[in-house]
Amino acid sequence: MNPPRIMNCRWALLLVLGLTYLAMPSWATAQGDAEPPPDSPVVVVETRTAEEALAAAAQQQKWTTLVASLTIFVLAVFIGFELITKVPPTLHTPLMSGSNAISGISIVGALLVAAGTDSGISAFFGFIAVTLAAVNVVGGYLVTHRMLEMFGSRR
Amino acid sequence: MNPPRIMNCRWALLLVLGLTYLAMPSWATAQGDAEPPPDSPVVVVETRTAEEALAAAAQQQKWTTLVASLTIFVLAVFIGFELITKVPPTLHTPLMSGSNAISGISIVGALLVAAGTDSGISAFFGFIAVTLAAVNVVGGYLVTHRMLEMFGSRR
Amino acid sequence: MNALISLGYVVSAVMFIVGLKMLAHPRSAVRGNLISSGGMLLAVILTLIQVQVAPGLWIGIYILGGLVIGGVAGGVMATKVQMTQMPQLVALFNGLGGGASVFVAAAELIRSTNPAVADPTADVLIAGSLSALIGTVTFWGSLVGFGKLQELDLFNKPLPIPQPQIVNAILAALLVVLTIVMVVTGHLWPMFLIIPIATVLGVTLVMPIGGADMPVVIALLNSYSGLAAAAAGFVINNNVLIIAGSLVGASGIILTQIMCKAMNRSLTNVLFGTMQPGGGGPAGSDEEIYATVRSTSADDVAMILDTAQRVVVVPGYGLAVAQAQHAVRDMANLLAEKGIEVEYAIHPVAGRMPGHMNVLLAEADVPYDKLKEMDEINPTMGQVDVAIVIGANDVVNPLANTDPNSPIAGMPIINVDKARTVIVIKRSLSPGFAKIPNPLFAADNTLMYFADGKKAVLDIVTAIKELG
Amino acid sequence: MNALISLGYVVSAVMFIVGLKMLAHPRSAVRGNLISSGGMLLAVILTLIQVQVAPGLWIGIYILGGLVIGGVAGGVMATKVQMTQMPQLVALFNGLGGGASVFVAAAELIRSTNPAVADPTADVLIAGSLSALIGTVTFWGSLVGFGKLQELDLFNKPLPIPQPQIVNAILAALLVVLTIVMVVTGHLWPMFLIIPIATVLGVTLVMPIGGADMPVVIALLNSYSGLAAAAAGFVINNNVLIIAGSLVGASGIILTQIMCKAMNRSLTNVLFGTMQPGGGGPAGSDEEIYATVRSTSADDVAMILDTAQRVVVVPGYGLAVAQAQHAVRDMANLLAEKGIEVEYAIHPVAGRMPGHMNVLLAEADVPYDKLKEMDEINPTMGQVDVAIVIGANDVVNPLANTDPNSPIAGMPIINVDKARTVIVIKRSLSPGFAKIPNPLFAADNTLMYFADGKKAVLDIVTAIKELG
Ligand SMILES: NC(=O)c1ccc[n+]([C@@H]2O[C@H](COP(=O)([O-])OP(=O)(O)OC[C@H]3O[C@@H](n4cnc5c(N)ncnc54)[C@H](OP(=O)(O)O)[C@@H]3O)[C@@H](O)[C@H]2O)c1
Ligand SMILES: NC(=O)c1ccc[n+]([C@@H]2O[C@H](COP(=O)([O-])OP(=O)(O)OC[C@H]3O[C@@H](n4cnc5c(N)ncnc54)[C@H](OP(=O)(O)O)[C@@H]3O)[C@@H](O)[C@H]2O)c1
Repeated sequence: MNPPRIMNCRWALLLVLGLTYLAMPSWATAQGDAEPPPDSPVVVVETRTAEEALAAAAQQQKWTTLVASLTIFVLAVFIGFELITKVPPTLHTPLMSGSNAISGISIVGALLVAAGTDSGISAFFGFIAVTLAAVNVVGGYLVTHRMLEMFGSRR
Repeated sequence: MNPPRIMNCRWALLLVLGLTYLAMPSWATAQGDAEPPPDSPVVVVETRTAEEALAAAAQQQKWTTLVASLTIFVLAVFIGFELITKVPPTLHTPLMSGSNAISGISIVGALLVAAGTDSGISAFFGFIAVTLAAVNVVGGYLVTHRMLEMFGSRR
Repeated sequence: MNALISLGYVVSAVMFIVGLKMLAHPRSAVRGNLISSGGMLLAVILTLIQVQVAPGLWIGIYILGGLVIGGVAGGVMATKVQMTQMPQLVALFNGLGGGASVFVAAAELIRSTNPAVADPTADVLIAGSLSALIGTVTFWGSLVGFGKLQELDLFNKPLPIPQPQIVNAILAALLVVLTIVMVVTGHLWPMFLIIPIATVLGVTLVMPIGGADMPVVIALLNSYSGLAAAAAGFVINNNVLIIAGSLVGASGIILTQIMCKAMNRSLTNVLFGTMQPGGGGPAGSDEEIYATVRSTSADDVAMILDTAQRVVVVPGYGLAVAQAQHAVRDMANLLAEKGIEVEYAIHPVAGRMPGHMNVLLAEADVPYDKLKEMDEINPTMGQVDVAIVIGANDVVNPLANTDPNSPIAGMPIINVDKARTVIVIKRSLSPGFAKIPNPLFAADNTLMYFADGKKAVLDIVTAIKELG
Repeated sequence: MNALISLGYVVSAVMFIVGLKMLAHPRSAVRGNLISSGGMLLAVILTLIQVQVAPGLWIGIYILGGLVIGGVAGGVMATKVQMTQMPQLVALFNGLGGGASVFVAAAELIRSTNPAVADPTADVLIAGSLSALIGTVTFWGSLVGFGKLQELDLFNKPLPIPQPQIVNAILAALLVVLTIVMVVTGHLWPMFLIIPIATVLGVTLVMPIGGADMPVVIALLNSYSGLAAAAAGFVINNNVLIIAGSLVGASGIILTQIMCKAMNRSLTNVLFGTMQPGGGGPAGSDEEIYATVRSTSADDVAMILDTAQRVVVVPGYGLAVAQAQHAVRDMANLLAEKGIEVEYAIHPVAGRMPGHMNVLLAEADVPYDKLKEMDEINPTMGQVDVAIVIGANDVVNPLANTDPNSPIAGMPIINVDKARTVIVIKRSLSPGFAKIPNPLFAADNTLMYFADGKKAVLDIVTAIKELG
């Protein structure tokens, strides 16, 4: 049992390093750009200095947030790797279907897009996205539940 | 094997909820206070409005950072719980000693304090803290290594 | 308010983690799925609270309409589908999820490239195009997978392309170039090329893979759609997206590996070992191979069983098609009453999804301790008097061990040929999923019983009862 | 720059996680420890780069001086200590780590309550006083643990306090009140009360706990110091502190539970079941119990061994004291040459630290497959001809099963009394760690061989050789 786990662990490391690398361009941008993030509070700024101050603060915040996000990503990847080791074959299908349902979390993005847009076409896209994601989420959890119920009766 | 793992999982949940609760006062403060965090960039602010804007941005940042920290904390607690399950008794002592060495990470805090202070007494405290933490870290890792080496020879 | 919502997202992320953890253990799986769905509900509610700040009428209709239409559609599909079609359904859901991220990305890109709003930043563009790309590939790839699992003829023909690998490499390179162009110029137009090209890539990537490997492909595509969700989380700074996405991404990759291991194949072999339809079989036509096939009847089978002491039932996909699980359980009970020991040998990839046979037999209330895993039963196969193979084919095909060119080469099989007598119940000599002939049917100790699985078993039961 | 440092901290956190994971598996433990120490080095270097921005001369001397002095001291202690004293050393290191956080918290509080700098915010005050509090308790608690493990007499007397639990509860309540006062008023003075009270609490908490339970206590205190580090991380917004601290906090709690389970006790029982020195033993004085003890000699033992077929060696703390592991290995080899099967029965808490016996025997190159865990060997104890108990006492004491009032009640033991003949090698009839008599020594099938462990085994080897 030990060797494969250690292998997995190398795997995880490789993946993490690779992804960190992938994320590089994005942090480079974060450092270079000095514009306030779109969701920062809207305030009336009167002087150049104040603008600069805000910009600096925003840049710092953007950077901090990005590192925190990256950290969270790395930790979650670790947890994912740790949780799914030694699953019995019986559970492969429900697990696949259950994690497919979890990946339906993109419904959050869909809702935000559908609500946040002003242009007609992109709001409509948001509607389609919400619909598709809702099918994925509701259907996914239900079908997983149905599969698992079958096993439930015998233990 | 399954029931204890699930129990652990309840445990983890309880702990996490408890700690979230513990952390409450601190976020309440974060929400209420509107002063810039001590480490925000020092800028010359000229107008009242700019000050307010900065303050608002700082508050938002403080809040975001706190939630991110909390998330990171929760994820790391999960990883800690996951990693240390089913350790063979042989490894209990090295593991204890190794994780004691990791808790020597407070050396980072000690270094920051020793470097960052201006008052004489607190810098001296920093010195003592660095010394003690260094004993913990170096000694901890070395003694763990010595223990593990003993096992190493036979596999 | 904002504070509480962020904390709520953390709680929802924790629920996903706990749910996934419990889902990976048989006893807690049902509760795990419930907890995970609770996390999703919480996330959706929090998002609704968050966006409710200023919703116009239309937007409200869009959101609620989408949720209701999608939820009802998904619910109906999930409750109406038959057991045997669940794998297809999962593939379909996965595809729709991919489709959703395409539309999210597209909407976000349109919005952010709208000069009235703001200049799109490079990271929005990168993450947007990435998730559009992954989403499109997932969508079409999953649909092809759906078609293959549904055994639609269209999807089981080889592609009219000589070297799909090279084509895929070219397409992938094109996509990378287009993404770079898009990020550098900040224009939207490469999107209109990225989506069709990703569509083609999704199809050509999955088309050459055998349908038997679809579960692995779906798990992999699912893992990628998780990563796409995480990428989206980076753009909109939403931690629950990042956590749930990377959880799915990581666990999907591990799950893929575990599934490959159960089939004794490497991931590269699954993804790039092109399907060889019917080819590569042993020398000789079907007729030659099947020259010595002997067939039998219900009465003969009943007589053979009457003298047996240990019987092993090997179910396969045909059991699911014939819905013969209840009949089989009755037969086993009857034999047990006569003091004959009956066990079931479960191959990990028998049927069309992992655990398919366990689910079927559990439905018929077969006791759990009668189900033996392949590794457990193979060593004792020599002491078995009668092995009854019901609707299984590839999982008992000795070519997996003997013919290194066969598409199932290296897959561990249940060694029924070691049993004293083998009875194979199927409707004809036609091949199974892998489309290759099976020399077992012509073996000396094999008797073929050509009939529908359910009818055959019922007839055997009658015959046993007549024997007394 | 700042950017790179933050990313570096993430890498260091990942190294801690990977290191801890590998540390938990026998094969990868050594590498795991190295990786984890690499993570620590990286974190220290990053911090040095970060603070280097404006260091005065004094500050530089303080930092470098502290690192060098502490590093050298720790290194010397760690390399010079003997195997048998490692548990004490870990306790000491843990205490020093706790001490470090006290000084960090104190310095930070002094700085932040200095009106010239800034008003201290409530969260700085909370986290600061929390880590001062936990740190102080850890420091003194670990020192008491150190004293107990070192078997310093001072620490093995019961406290002159009638009800330590109640005293502890009062102290803890006081600490909570003081912390609240400090946070509400923003003044520093409660600190000067918190530290002495926490000192008393640390001592009274750990004093009543038996030395045998010290490893558990140290693991628990270690876990708390991890949580203190995480609290500090929240204050200075440093993710690596948060991650490493909570890793240690969580894994320490689990480790504590696992260790309790190995001793078959609950955590509450360990923490609050007060030590009963010598008391609660079976009725009767030592003299009555030991009335029927029979002693033996090297020649007799050699004769008994000569006719045996299966021999089990049960090592205990005395083996470590006598450093008899090499002699024992030689004896086992000699017996094996005569065709006698020799195995070692390892109790999980034999010695003074978990795994103590494994370490000792591994040092003497005893083959790994000869070491049997307690659960493995107990069922076959009835087929053992001779059980040789070398320097073990509590772990073979049948009172654990028979006397519910004994301090070791409920601890699983190695059932040597089931063997045909038991030979116990120790210097006298004096008790072991738990300070209770052992009826095994007076059992019908037990022979005592009173001598130093190493000398006894060497004499037995000579006697066997003389037998031919
Ligand atoms: N478990 C998974 O995850 C999974 C997923 C996808 C694919 N696969 C692949 O599917 C295959 C599974 O092997 P298998 O042995 O279970 O199935 P199989 O090789 O596909 O063979 C099934 C056999 O059942 C017979 N059959 C169909 N309907 C029947 C009926 N009503 N009554 C009686 N017999 C009937 C068919 O023969 P007739 O037409 O002559 O009756 C067919 O040969 C493997 O190749 C595996 O790799 C597995
Ligand atoms: N493993 C852990 O984690 C851990 C940690 C702390 C405490 N403990 C506790 O320690 C105890 C361990 O049990 P144990 O049976 O291994 O040891 P023990 O009960 O402490 O007994 C050791 C025996 O060895 C004898 N001895 C000492 N020096 C000797 C020498 N040079 N030659 C021969 N004999 C010698 C002593 O008797 P004489 O003086 O008569 O020779 C003593 O009775 C348990 O109570 C356990 O709970 C365990």
